[in-house]
Order: sequence, then structure tokens, then C-alpha cells
Amino acid sequence: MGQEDKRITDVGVPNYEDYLPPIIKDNYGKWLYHEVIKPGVLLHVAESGDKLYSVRVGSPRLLSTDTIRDFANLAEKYCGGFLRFTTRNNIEFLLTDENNIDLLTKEINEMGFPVGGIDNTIGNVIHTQGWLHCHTSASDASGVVKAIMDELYDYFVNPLLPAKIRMAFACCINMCGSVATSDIALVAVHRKLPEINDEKLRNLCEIPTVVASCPVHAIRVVKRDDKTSVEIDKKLCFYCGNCYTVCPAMPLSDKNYDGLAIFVGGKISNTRTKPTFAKLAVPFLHNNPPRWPEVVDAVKTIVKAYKNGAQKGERVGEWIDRIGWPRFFEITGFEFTKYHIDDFRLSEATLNYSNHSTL
Amino acid sequence: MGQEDKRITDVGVPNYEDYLPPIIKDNYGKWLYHEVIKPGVLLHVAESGDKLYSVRVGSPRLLSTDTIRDFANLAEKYCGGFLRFTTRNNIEFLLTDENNIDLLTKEINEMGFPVGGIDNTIGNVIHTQGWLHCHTSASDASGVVKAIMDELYDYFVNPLLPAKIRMAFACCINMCGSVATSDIALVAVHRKLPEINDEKLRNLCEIPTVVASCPVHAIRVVKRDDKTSVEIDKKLCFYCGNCYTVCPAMPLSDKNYDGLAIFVGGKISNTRTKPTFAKLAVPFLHNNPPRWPEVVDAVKTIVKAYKNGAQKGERVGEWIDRIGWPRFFEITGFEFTKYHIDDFRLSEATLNYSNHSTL
Amino acid sequence: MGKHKTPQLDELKKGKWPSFVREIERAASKSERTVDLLGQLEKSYEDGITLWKHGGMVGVRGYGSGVVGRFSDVPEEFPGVQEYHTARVLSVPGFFYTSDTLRKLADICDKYAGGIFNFHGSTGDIQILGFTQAEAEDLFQSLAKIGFDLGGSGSALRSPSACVGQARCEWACYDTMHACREITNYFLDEVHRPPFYYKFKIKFSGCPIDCTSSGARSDLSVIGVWKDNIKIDQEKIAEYANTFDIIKYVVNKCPSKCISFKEGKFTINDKFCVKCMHCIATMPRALKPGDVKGAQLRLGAKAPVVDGPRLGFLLLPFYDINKDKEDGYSYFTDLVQRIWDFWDEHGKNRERIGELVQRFGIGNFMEEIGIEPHPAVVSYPRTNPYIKFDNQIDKEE
Amino acid sequence: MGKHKTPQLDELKKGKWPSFVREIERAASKSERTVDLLGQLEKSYEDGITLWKHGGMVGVRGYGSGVVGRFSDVPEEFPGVQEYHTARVLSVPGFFYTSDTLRKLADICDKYAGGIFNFHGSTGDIQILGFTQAEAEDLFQSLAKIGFDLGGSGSALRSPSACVGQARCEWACYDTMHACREITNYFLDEVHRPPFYYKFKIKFSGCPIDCTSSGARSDLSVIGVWKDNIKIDQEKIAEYANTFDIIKYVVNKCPSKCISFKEGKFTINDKFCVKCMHCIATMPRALKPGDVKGAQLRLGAKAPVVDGPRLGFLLLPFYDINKDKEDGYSYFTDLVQRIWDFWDEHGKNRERIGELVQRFGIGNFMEEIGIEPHPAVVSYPRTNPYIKFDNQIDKEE
Ligand code: SRM
Ligand code: SRM
Ligand code: SRM
Ligand code: SRM
Ligand code: SF4
Ligand code: SF4
Ligand code: SF4
Ligand code: SF4
Ligand code: SF4
Ligand code: SF4
Ligand code: SF4
Ligand code: SF4
Repeated sequence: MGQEDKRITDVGVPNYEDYLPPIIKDNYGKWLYHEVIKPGVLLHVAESGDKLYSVRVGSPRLLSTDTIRDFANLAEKYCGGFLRFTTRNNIEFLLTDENNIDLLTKEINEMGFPVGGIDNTIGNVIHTQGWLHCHTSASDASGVVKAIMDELYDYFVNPLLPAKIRMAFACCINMCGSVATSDIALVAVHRKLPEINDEKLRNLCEIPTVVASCPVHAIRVVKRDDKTSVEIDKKLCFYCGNCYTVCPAMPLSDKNYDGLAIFVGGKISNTRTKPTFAKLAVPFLHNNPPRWPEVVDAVKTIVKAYKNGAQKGERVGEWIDRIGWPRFFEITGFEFTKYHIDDFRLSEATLNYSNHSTL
Repeated sequence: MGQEDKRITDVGVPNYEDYLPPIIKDNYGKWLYHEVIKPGVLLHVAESGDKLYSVRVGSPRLLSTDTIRDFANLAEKYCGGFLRFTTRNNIEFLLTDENNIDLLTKEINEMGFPVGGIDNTIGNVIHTQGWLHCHTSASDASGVVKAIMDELYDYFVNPLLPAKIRMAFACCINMCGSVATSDIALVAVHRKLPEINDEKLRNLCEIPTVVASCPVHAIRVVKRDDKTSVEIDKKLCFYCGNCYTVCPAMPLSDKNYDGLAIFVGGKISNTRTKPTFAKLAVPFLHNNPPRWPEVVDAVKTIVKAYKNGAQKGERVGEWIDRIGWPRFFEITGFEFTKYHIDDFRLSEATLNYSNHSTL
Repeated sequence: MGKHKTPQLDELKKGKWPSFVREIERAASKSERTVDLLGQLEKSYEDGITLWKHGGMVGVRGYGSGVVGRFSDVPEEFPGVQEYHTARVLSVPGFFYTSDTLRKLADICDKYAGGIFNFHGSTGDIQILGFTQAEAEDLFQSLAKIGFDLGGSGSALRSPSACVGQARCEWACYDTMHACREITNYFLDEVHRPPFYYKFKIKFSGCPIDCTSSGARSDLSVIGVWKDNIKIDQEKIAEYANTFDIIKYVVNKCPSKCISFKEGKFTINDKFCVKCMHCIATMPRALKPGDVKGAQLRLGAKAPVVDGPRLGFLLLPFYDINKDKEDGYSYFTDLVQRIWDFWDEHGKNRERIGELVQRFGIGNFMEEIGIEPHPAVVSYPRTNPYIKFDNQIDKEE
Repeated sequence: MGKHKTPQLDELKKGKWPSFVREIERAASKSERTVDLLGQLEKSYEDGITLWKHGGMVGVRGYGSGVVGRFSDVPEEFPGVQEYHTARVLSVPGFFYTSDTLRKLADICDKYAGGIFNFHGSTGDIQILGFTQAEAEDLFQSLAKIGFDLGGSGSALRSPSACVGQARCEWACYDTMHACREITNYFLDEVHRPPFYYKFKIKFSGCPIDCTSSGARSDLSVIGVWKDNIKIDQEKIAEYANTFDIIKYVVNKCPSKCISFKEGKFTINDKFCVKCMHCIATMPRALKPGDVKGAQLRLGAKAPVVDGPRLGFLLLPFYDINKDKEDGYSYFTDLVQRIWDFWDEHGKNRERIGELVQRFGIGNFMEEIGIEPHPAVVSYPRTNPYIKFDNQIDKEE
């Protein structure tokens, strides 16, 4: 036990009080109101009259240690060493001196980072690991996001939209991250039957678990070469990869069959309308690295249509609700296919049980 | 074949042209507008300037031949022998002479029939056969409707409501008639496990059909006394009677267990909001013939709450949508129970996936 | 009458609403068997349950439908209702009658049945109650002689019905009564000789107000609609403006928020109008459906058996039924036939078409019957990423 | 660096948005293994597929979670990424840091891993990328020494997270950061030693705006709310009225239509207000949540696996979390324990709590964990008549 004693475990969650700037400690729970004073800069005024300026910086989320150190230096220079990250992976510098805002912004920009993402902007794109780190990915994450944000950079930096657009990317249908309820959601999908490796299956997988993993019960136990294996009903399989998640013997990645689907009109906040999932706009676009031009185009088409069509304050989904899905497809030129008609478990709840339709 | 030849079959649908009054033949497809000129009386004006007065008469639907003859006489006296029925089983006398309206109304009233059911009234109650004629009924139909309409008579005769109330009654969950989408829907329900008569079952029923009939797969094949029969999983069975419909050996009627559920807020027209089903308000009230006082009370409670709370032009469901279901239960005093929370196939689509709630 | 004591039913003779008990009594005064109907019903009121037996085959020769058999469970006590069947008789479209015909129907009902009707049954048939199998054939032939035929029951095309439509309604976008008659007669065999897995219902409403409740009660619902602009009479609008608040009761209630009423001018952005009828119904003198009229088809409505209740979903947003009328409704009957063929191929026993297409996938079904996918079929596109791509198309293709 | 040609990734160094490739390169300039990360990623871009192997158990002693193992499928070509695991490190609630701590974290990441972070992972952990099993223990202990611990992975309580809440937001109805820390620490064992059938996530948002997306991303979502009236400053309203159309942008957008703005007076019928935050967020200087503050609990959100995506449903419309704070969150932790006990008893492998309670019936579940049925749990009550009455209560009872 000797050495063991020194081993530290279960220290738990850090005490945030050690990380709060004095102005926040002083005014904790006593904020009065806020204002966006310029693109990317929030002012929060406390009951005490204290003023806190938050400068929001866009981030690729994947950060090198040296970049972290650079941020630390800036925090020290301008904010007494305090900063925070946001729930969408932006960095927020917490200033008390209004005069520092422009100086800080200048240095940030020189580092190659944008200030923005507040108000009616396209916020930072929540995304996942992709080819960089995940074994089930059907596309890269950082690459697609980079390609899109290079083109939509101005929308991050300036509030050019009728309301916020929150975009997210998931590299497989496990949908890590805040994807399903985004204004624009990109989801990488496979489109190929898993390839069963009998040998591996027998060594690495529990067959009952494999069978149970399939949402549509497409997996059956069979004998092959006199040994137990499984078979997939190709009439049922929709390439979700759940079986692969529980069993490495059933990979389904493929250059030609993997790609992306685009969903639109989700929303998570309770403001006005209830939170709601994004809905399918484009069923499939091929992976086309390094810049995924078809994907970038489709996203730009949506942003443009939204910008032109929505009324002030309308989120993407609220805009589409008002004009109707038929018009959305008409305006964007996206083809409406049978894939858009849900056919999974709760599909019955998605049909138009009325005569309401634009003609 | 000789005699056979004279036998007439497949004459098909009568030619409605033989049954139309001249004013309708003349103006077919050329009506300009309509107006409610007094309670229960519609005026339709044609492009030609012709005027047609329709006097709507409430009916119990179940009519004796002599009453039919009485109506025929009135039609001859006032409308050249023409009349029609409505899709809600009212009778409409079709007049061209405005002066006849009051005379006809007087005679109708003397016969014991009301003129009304137009505009913001409680329309005629669509209902089904009940104990009078159906073997699966869990309540009587005509009796319940009579008991209710005796108390709500004034609402049929005069437009006292913010909008129409369309009420319907079904004597079992087969829901014959226009029940599911009514503003107020009464549905008789059983609450007892079917009693299996092994003997009858073997003689009269196909066991696979019986098993397949159950929406929740509660029926299993078993051996009893060495013979094939079925068994019902009482954890699953919700007393729907589907098995009884396909197999007489499984009755489930019972004086103490049968009764009524009340649903509210359905609507079938496409005006404003989409058509929608009525939702459960009261899960169960016992049969209490001949006047079903608890049922009549509950209906009156709903009508009163609606009348007091709704804005002009709001149907029951639209009113509840505006105030929210929590308020509906508060105002009516009906208890919200776990039975109100759907647990059938599509229940997942009915939950409140948001923080929206009155507090 | 007087044969049975009926204290509970007597109670229901009181009150203002017309009494069904009085109607039964009136019939019973002429019909012995209907006296027993009253007696058995009173017993049901006492016992708190139905006293009818389950099932029993009854019918007329050559038909598989049109008669619903009903046998008493307590025939010893009430011999008059040992058999007390109902006939479902195809009604006149729009439910129009003449006094003459009504009297003839009444005579037949008195002669061969219990002297009572349902005017009408929930599907829209004239229902004649209270005859025996022995009388069925004569009843049927007497009806046939005055031009009336039996309707559907069992796994048949059930008697279609129509709203009053162009006969009296200014909003009817097609001739509901004509369509109902012609199409029913075209499919008369399917009405009389049940060919399906389960029942199939068609109802015709002239506009989206849907006065036949077709969207909830018929497997196939045919609802009139227009494609072009709503016709506006600004003068009449001005008159309405004097009587109520147009902004509050019309503009704000438009589901697609496509109406504006500014400086006395009422305008509609018809591109966004979803044809709900609200504005028209509220100001019938000022507004009217456009000129390019047709119909929409909704599919799959049904009651709860087996898999839960359904409304009809929008299968076809617009079809030129007025042109099709000239072609003898051949587009319509062809389409219905394709739907039935599909049902025949893929369905199973006691499965309504709505349940089948749901199970099969709406998109796949539309593909099979040859209707292009269109966004109006859904309230909103799919929200899950579980897309069943048809074929594994190669990138290079 | 330079070891691998990376033409495709080089392309992604261009453009205005900060480049993740530059970040990897920056790390690679100090870390040999991260050079191979770049190489393997370039190969993925060429091959169009992921090159990571499935699975592999990695971890630190005594913990069942906190490390996600990642092995290359092509280690011959890229030996540096033969192992390239990630650590999930519990972040500071509200994601606050000091420069000092950031530097220490950077030093650890350089020393034991590949020199790159995700700040943060989607669950809210600090993610350190690129270490080997051999280094795991030292990495862990170095973190522990500066007060950082591993978070959840696998069938564990995943690292809870919180919005900035009272630290900077005027709308926070409870202390999100405090609740997050206390409750996580209370359940630390469930974070580190996976006891469940599948993952369980908790997120804390201070108001119904839900800036942590808890309603979509956490099995249990804790969202602040108030019970009494919204506070109105009429003078500030008047100021806003000069800058935009309050009727159009506030009154008409209120989901419960409970606001009126007449003759300059802004009133809310709070009885009908559903606490959506819209009016408050639109006019932050004039409106504020009331004083009787607490929280709502939503249950069951999750991604598509297995049975499709779910949002959280409203399990508890109001609970006094501010009072519970004084009691060490005992109401909360008790309730969570009851939910977990229920899961333990009725759940099955890889079934999230949302799927289980759906399968079990929401009403039954609420009964079991002792929450009274209330109408806010549903959008609307049941529409089918298939009611499963519990017991067959006799009429006379
Ligand atoms: C910093 C952050 C919280 C945190 O703890 O990190 C935050 C902070 C604020 N949010 Fe938020 N929100 C933050 C994530 C979110 C999220 C979650 C997400 O995007 O993943 C949402 C839900 C989005 C959705 O509905 O899909 C969110 C929806 C809102 C809304 C509602 C917008 C709407 O559609 O009505 C408001 C109110 C508003 O903007 O009027 C709001 C308002 C605010 C305010 C004004 C609150 C305040 O008084 O301080 C803060 C600054 C506004 C801004 O960024 O424009 N915040 N906010 C998060 C910043 C994320 C980022 O870097 O972009
Ligand atoms: C006669 C009848 C058609 C028939 O072929 O028999 C009919 C006739 C008319 N309906 Fe209807 N409706 C008839 C059943 C229906 C039904 C179906 C039902 O109740 O089963 C509905 C759907 C009800 C629902 O939504 O649940 C129906 C919903 C309407 C509406 C829509 C009301 C609304 O909530 O917006 C209107 C428009 C209006 O009232 O403003 C309407 C309007 C009309 C007009 C004004 C149409 C016209 O221009 O002639 C007719 C007289 C109005 C009245 O009765 O107040 N009719 N109407 C039916 C009379 C039934 C009865 O005896 O009570
Ligand atoms: C007579 C009538 C009720 C009435 O009092 O008006 C009726 C009566 C019966 N219906 Fe019905 N249905 C009648 C209209 C309806 C309607 C309404 C409609 O057609 O517009 C419906 C709902 C719409 C639909 O079809 O879904 C309806 C849905 C059912 C169902 C449930 C079907 C389902 O898929 O959910 C059953 C059960 C069955 O088919 O096994 C059923 C079964 C029955 C049976 C045949 C019961 C049985 O299993 O033998 C009833 C015979 C009772 C009797 O004494 O005549 N009846 N039935 C209606 C037919 C009269 C007519 O022809 O005009
Ligand atoms: C690292 C992270 C993505 C990221 O880039 O940020 C991640 C990565 C993985 N997730 Fe996730 N999930 C991550 C947040 C999420 C979220 C978002 C959240 O927590 O707010 C979700 C959606 C919410 C939810 O839990 O439903 C999420 C839903 C999944 C699922 C689907 C679960 C479901 O019930 O639908 C899986 C599949 C599984 O569990 O088998 C999954 C599985 C995985 C695995 C472990 C894949 C696997 O089977 O081994 C991924 C490891 C990749 C890697 O290289 O590290 N991950 N995953 C996130 C965790 C970082 C952190 O701790 O901060
Ligand atoms: S979304 Fe899929 S591929 Fe991407 S990190 Fe999550 S589990 Fe891996
Ligand atoms: S990929 Fe998905 S649908 Fe196909 S077999 Fe595997 S688990 Fe089933
Ligand atoms: S609702 Fe049920 S009991 Fe009533 S007539 Fe129809 S099938 Fe018979
Ligand atoms: S009554 Fe309904 S639920 Fe019960 S066994 Fe029969 S079919 Fe199944
Ligand atoms: S459905 Fe339309 S056309 Fe037919 S009667 Fe009703 S309002 Fe008139
Ligand atoms: S018909 Fe309905 S949707 Fe069209 S303009 Fe009128 S109210 Fe609006
Ligand atoms: S969830 Fe509410 S309290 Fe928390 S940061 Fe967002 S707006 Fe503020
Ligand atoms: S919080 Fe939302 S529901 Fe409440 S008054 Fe404001 S806008 Fe209306």
C-alpha cells in the first residue's frame, strides 16, 4: 500500500471559484442586463454598476499547446489572466477595461483568429472527431467545418442574418455533439452493407449483442462453413453502423459510399417555439476532400435562401414553418425524394394529415 | 334462368337528379353566397338571384316509418316534396318561399322536433347503434345522446357558443362514426379481460386470427385440458375487444366494468388549424342508465368552461391550445392521471419535449 | 306495446330533445317484433350490457354485403328479435329525397322489417332495421324496384358518400354528387362482392372544410380545392370591416400569415396560402375560391382497429377532377385500381390500406403506384439519419 | 514534420477561418507522433475512409472510464499513432480558466501526449489527445496534482456541464456552476466506475434558453425557471418602443399570446405564460424573470442509437433547486438515485433511460419513482382509446 498512498484519485471537479475573475466573484448572481456593443463583444452590467466586456473568439476547437499558451499570454496581458470557453467552443476573454477591447482584438486577429460569433451570426460549428480520431467516422469533421467556415467567415464576424444560425457536424449517425437540433446539421452517413468478417466475428464479438444492436432487426444468426456467424438482410439494413459499434468485424466505411446528409431547421432554445429536431434537406452528398465543394455549396444555398427569405428574428426552422416545406424545396432547388419521407419508427407522426398545402 | 331474369340486382346509386328541387337544378354549381338568417335557417343566394331557404331540423336519427311519413307530408306542404338529410343526420327542408319558414318551424316544433344546429351551436350528435343493435357495445348510444341533448337543447336551437361544437358518441372503441375528430367525443370502453370460453373458441374461431387480432400481442396459444386454446397476458391486455370482434368466444361486456371515456378538442375541417384528433379528458365514467348523470355533468362542465373561456371563433381544441392543457384540467377540475399519458404505439410523439409550461 | 314494462326507457321519453324511445314505440305500435326490441333494450338498461349475439351470416343472393345480421342472445324472452337484421341501402348522393320516395321506403320498411330506420348510418347508408333472413330477398327486391340498391359491408368498398356540394354550396370545387354516383357505380362490384382484406371507404367533400369528415372516416378522401388566387371583392370587404375586426378574426388567424389588410385594402399572397378556407368562410360575400379548381386526395384514415386511429395523409395535392369528370373519372378509377392492386399484393387480413402503406413506407408506396414524391405529403421531412438508400450507387456513376 | 507529404491538408491551411491543420502542425513541430497523425490524416483524405482501428481497452488503474483508446489501422506506415489515445478531463464548471492553469495543462499535454487538445469535447471535457497506455498513469497523476480529474466514458455518468449561469448571465434562475460541481462530486464514483447499462448525461442550464443544449444532449436536463410574474420596467419598455415594433416582434411572437401592449402599457397575463424567455431576451433591459426561482427537469434526450433520437421530455415542471442547494442537493441526488434504481431494475444493455421509460410507459415510470402525473409532461393527452386501466375496480367500490 505504501506507494499506493501517494497516488491521487477522485479529486473531482475543480473549484470554479479559483478560476473566476474578481469582477465575476463580486457580482456573481447580480447581473442586471447585457448588450452587444460591437460585433463579437458583449457588455454585461451588474447591479453594482460594474461592467464586464466579453470578447468572443472563434476557435477550431482542436488547439495546440502553443496556441493555448498564446491565449494564456493574451489573458494575462488584458484580463488579469482570466478567460473562459463557451459551450460552443469559442474562447471568451473577460475584460474590465473597455479600452483593451480593440487592442486585444487586433492581437487575436494577428494570430489568425476571428472575433465574432455573437448576435445574429453563424456561430462556431460544433463538431466531432472525424477521420482525425474516430474509427466509425464516415467523413472528416474538422476539414468539412474549415471548408464551410472559410466561405462563411463574414457571417461569423458580423451579424448579417435575420437571427442566429447554429450549425453542427457529426461524422457518423452516432451524432456526437449538438447536432440533431441545429439550424443546419451535417451528418456523415455510410451507404454500404457492413462486410462481415467471419473469423474476426467469432473471436471478437458476442453474437447476441450483435443481433440486438440492429434497430431494424436486420441481423440473423446463420451457419457458414459449419460455423456460427451472422447475415444481414439487405432489404432492411440502412447502414447505420450500430452493429459495427458493438462488433469490429462488420466495417462499413467506403470511399465511394460514404458521404454527408444535411438537415435544417432545428433549434434547442425554448424561445417562442419549442425545441425541435432539424429535418432532412439533402439526403446525400459525396465526400469530396479537401474542400467538399458540393457540401459548401449546399450550405451556402441554405444560408442565402434563409437570409433573403426570413423575417427579422426568425430562426431557420421558424422561417421554413412559415413558408412551408414545399416552398423551401422550391427556393433552394433541392430535390424532394422519397428519402425525405420518414420511414423509421415514428414516421407515422410526420405525415401531413390535412389538406393544407401551397399549390 | 327464367325466374332469375326478373330478379333485379346492381341497380347502383340512385340518380340524384330525380331528387333535386327545381331551384337546385337551375342553380347547380352557381351559388353565390349564403347567410344564416335566423337560428336554424340558412339562405343561399344563387348567381341568378334565386334564393333557397334551408330549415334544419334536429333528429334522433332513429326514425319510425310514421315520422318519415310526417316529414314527407311537411315537405309536400312547404317545399314541393323535396328535402334532404345532412351529413350529421339532421333533416333539411328546402324552401323557396321565405314566408313558409315560420309556418314550417311551428309544425316541426309541434311534432316535437327542434329547428337549429346551424352556426355556433352544438350540432346534432353523431352516434352509433349501442345496446339497441350492436353486440360489441359497451354502452347505449341513443340513450346517452338523448340524456345529454335534453340538457343542452338550448345550445342546438340557438348559437350561444364562441364557435361550433361537434359532439359524437361511439359505443365501443371501433368508433363507428365521426368520433375521433369531434370537439367532444364520447367513447364507450370495456375494462375487463375477455372471458375465454374454450369450447366455443374451438368451434367458432380460427386461433391464428385471434392471436393476430390483438394490438399488443397479449394473446398466446396454450394447451388447456390437453386441447388448444388461448391465454391472455393480463399485464398487456387493455380490453379493446379486438379479439372478441374476430371471435365470439371472448366476450368482455360487464355491467360494472363498462363505461365511457370523454375526449375533447378534435376537429376535422381544415379551417385555420389542421384536422386533429380529440384528446382524453376523462378516462372513465360508469354507465348509469337511463340518464348517465355523471356523463351529462362532465359534458356540461366542458361546454361551460369552453363558453366562458374561448374567444369568438375558437373551436374547443383551439381554445385549449391557447390556454394549455394544464389550465384545461385546472378549469374543469378533471383529474389528470397516468391514463392521460399515451402509452400506445406513437405515444413518444405526444410528450412535451420542451420547457414550455404554465406554472 | 305494453307487453314489456320499460320504466328506464320511459324516462327517456321525457325532455326536449326528440326521443328515440318514442320513435321505437311509434314503430312498435305497428310491428310486433319491435315491441320486443323495446323489451330487450330495457333489459340492457337493467343488466348494463348488450344482449345481442356475436355475428351470424345473413344476406341476399349474389351479394356478399349490404346486410348486417343481428340475433338476440335472449330470444326466449324476446322472440321478436331472435333475428333483427339491418340492411344498408345506398342513399342518394347529397342525401336528397322526395316525399314520394320516402313514403315508398317507409312502406317497404313496414312490410319487411321493424318499421324503423337510421337516417342515415354513419357511413351514409339508409339503414332499415329489423328483418329476418327469410324476408331479406323480398326486402331487397322491393328496394330494387324503386331504384334502391344495397350498400357495402364487410371487406368491401363501403358505400361512398358526398357533401351537398354544388347542389347548394358556393364553395364546392367539383361536383361531389356526380363523382360519388359515377365512381360508386363504376366500382359497384367491389361494393357488393367484398374482394379486399378489409373495408375500404371513399368520401367526397367539395372543399377543404370537409363536411363529410372524409379526412377522418374514409380510406380515400376526395376534397375539392383551387390552385389559383382567392377572388376578392374589396367593396364587400369594406362592409365586413364595419361589422367586425378583420385583423383579429381573419388576418391573424390565417395559418400561413399570408393576408394583409392595410389602409382598407385586403390582399392575399396566394403563393403561401394553404387553402384552409378560413378567410373565405368568415367573409363568404367577399371571398371565393379561385377558378382553377380540382381535388386533393388523402389516404388512409380509419378508426382505432387494430393499430390505432389515423387521419388521411395528403397523397395528391392537386388533380384536375373537373377534367377527369369529362373522361368518366378514368384517372381516378385507374389510380384507385392501382392502390387496390398494391393492397392485394402486399396487404394482409384486417389491415386497412393506411396501415399497409405505413408498414411499407410512404415513399415506396408512392413509387409503386406511380405518384412522384412531393413535400406536401409530410408535415416535415425526416428528422432521423436512418435513411434506407435504395441502391449502392457508385461515386463514379 | 515534412516527413509526410500532405497536399490535401495543406489546402486546408488556406482561408480565413483558423486552421486545425496549422494547429496540428504546430503540435507536430514538437511531437514526433503528431507528425504521424498528420500523415495518417492525409492518407484518410486520399483513401476517403477512417484509418483507426475499432476499440482497444485503455485506462488508468481503479477507473473504468476517462480514457478513450485509439489505435491506428496502419501502424507500419505511421508508427507514431500506433496508440494515440484521448483523455477526457473534467473541466471547470462554466469553462473558466486562468492562464496559469492553462499553461500547466499545456505542459502536461506536451510531456505525456501529442501536444493537442480539444477545448472542449462535445460533452464538455477537456480532451487531451495522443498518449499511449504506458503514459496514461503519469498523465493522470500529473493532472491530479494540479487538481484535475478524469471524466466519464463508457456506461458511466458522463461529465456533467453547466452554462455560465450566475457568473455572467442575468437570467440564471439558479447557480448552475455550483450545482454542476456539487452534484458531479457527489456522484463521482458513477463517473469513474461505470455502473450502468449505458451512458447517462446531466447538463445544467440556468434558464429555458438552454445554452448547454441540455434538452437535446443529456439524459437529465436541469433548466432554471421562475414561477411568479415577469418583472416589467415600463420606462425601459417605452425606450424599446422607440427602436422597434413591440407588437410585431414581441406580442405576436409570444407562444401563449399572453402579452398585451396597449396605450404604451406592457402587460403579461403570467398565468398563461409558458416561460419561453422570448420577450425577456428581446428586451433584456425592460424584462426579467420573476423572484420565485427554481428548476425544471427534463428526461431522456439522446442521439439516434439505437431507437432514434430523442429530446428530453418535461418530467418535473418546477422544483426548488435554490432551497435544495442549501440541503446539499439531497432532493436532486435522491431523485437521480431513484431513476438509476429504476433503470437498474428494468433496463437492458445499451438502452438509454429515455428508451426505457418509453418502453415502460411514462405514467408507470412516474408512479414508480414517485412523481405525480401532471399535464405538462405531455404536449397533449392521449388520442387513442386504448387505455390500460390498472385494476378492475368494481362500480360499487
Ligand atoms: C456563452 C454562452 C453560454 C455558455 O455558457 O457558454 C451563451 C451566452 C449567451 N446566450 Fe446563448 N449562449 C451560448 C450558447 C447557446 C446555445 C447552445 C448552442 O448553441 O449550442 C443556444 C441554443 C441555440 C438554439 O436554440 O439552437 C443559445 C441560445 C440563446 C438564445 C436564443 C436564441 C433564439 O433563437 O431565440 C439567446 C437569446 C437571444 O439571443 O435573444 C441567448 C442569449 C445569450 C446571452 C445574451 C445570455 C446573457 O444574457 O448573457 C449570452 C450572450 C449572447 C450571444 O452569444 O449572442 N442564447 N445560446 C454560449 C455561447 C455559445 C457560442 O460560443 O456561440
Ligand atoms: C349541411 C352540411 C353538408 C352536408 O352535405 O350535409 C354542411 C353545410 C355547411 N357547412 Fe359544414 N356542413 C356539414 C357538416 C360539416 C362538418 C362535418 C361534421 O360535422 O361531421 C364539418 C367539420 C366539423 C369539424 O371541423 O369538426 C363542417 C365544418 C364547417 C365549417 C368549418 C367550421 C370551423 O371550425 O371553422 C364551415 C365554415 C364556417 O362555419 O364558417 C362550414 C360551413 C358550411 C356551410 C356554410 C357551407 C355553405 O356555404 O353552404 C353550410 C351550412 C353551415 C352550417 O351548417 O352552419 N362547415 N361542416 C353538413 C351539416 C351537418 C349538420 O347537420 O350539422
Ligand atoms: C351501422 C354503423 C354504425 C351506425 O350506427 O351508424 C356501423 C356499425 C358497425 N360497425 Fe362500424 N358502423 C358504421 C360506420 C362506421 C364508421 C364511420 C364511417 O364509415 O364513416 C367507422 C369509422 C371509419 C372507419 O371505417 O375506420 C366504423 C368503424 C368500424 C370498425 C373499426 C374499423 C377500423 O379499421 O378501425 C369496426 C370493427 C371491424 O371492422 O371489425 C366496425 C364494425 C361494425 C359492426 C359491423 C360491428 C361488428 O363487428 O359486427 C357494427 C354493426 C352494428 C350494427 O348493429 O349494425 N366499424 N364504422 C355504421 C354503418 C352504417 C352505414 O353503412 O351507413
Ligand atoms: C469525443 C466526443 C466527440 C467530440 O469530438 O467531441 C465523442 C466521441 C465518441 N463518441 Fe460520442 N462523443 C462525444 C460526445 C457525444 C455527445 C454530445 C454530448 O455528450 O453532449 C453525444 C450525443 C448525446 C448522447 O449522448 O446521446 C454522443 C453520442 C454518442 C453515441 C450515440 C449514443 C446514443 O445513445 O445515441 C455513441 C455510440 C455509442 O455509445 O456506442 C458515441 C460514441 C462515441 C465514441 C466513443 C465512438 C465509439 O464507439 O468508440 C467516440 C470516440 C471518438 C474519439 O475518437 O474520441 N457517442 N457523443 C465527445 C465526448 C467528448 C467529451 O467527453 O467532452
Ligand atoms: S459522430 Fe461518430 S464518428 Fe464522429 S466522433 Fe462521434 S462516434 Fe465518432
Ligand atoms: S448497419 Fe445498422 S441496419 Fe445495417 S445491419 Fe448493422 S445495425 Fe442493422
Ligand atoms: S361503435 Fe362499436 S358497438 Fe357501436 S356500432 Fe360500432 S362496432 Fe358496434
Ligand atoms: S381485449 Fe384487446 S388487448 Fe385484450 S386480448 Fe383482446 S385484443 Fe388483446
Ligand atoms: S365540404 Fe365544402 S363544398 Fe362541401 S358542403 Fe362543406 S363547405 Fe360546401
Ligand atoms: S384560405 Fe386560409 S391560408 Fe389561404 S389566405 Fe385564407 S386564411 Fe390564409
Ligand atoms: S442558459 Fe440561460 S442562464 Fe444560462 S447562459 Fe444561457 S441565457 Fe444565461
Ligand atoms: S416568456 Fe414567452 S410565453 Fe412568457 S410572456 Fe414572454 S414571450 Fe410570452
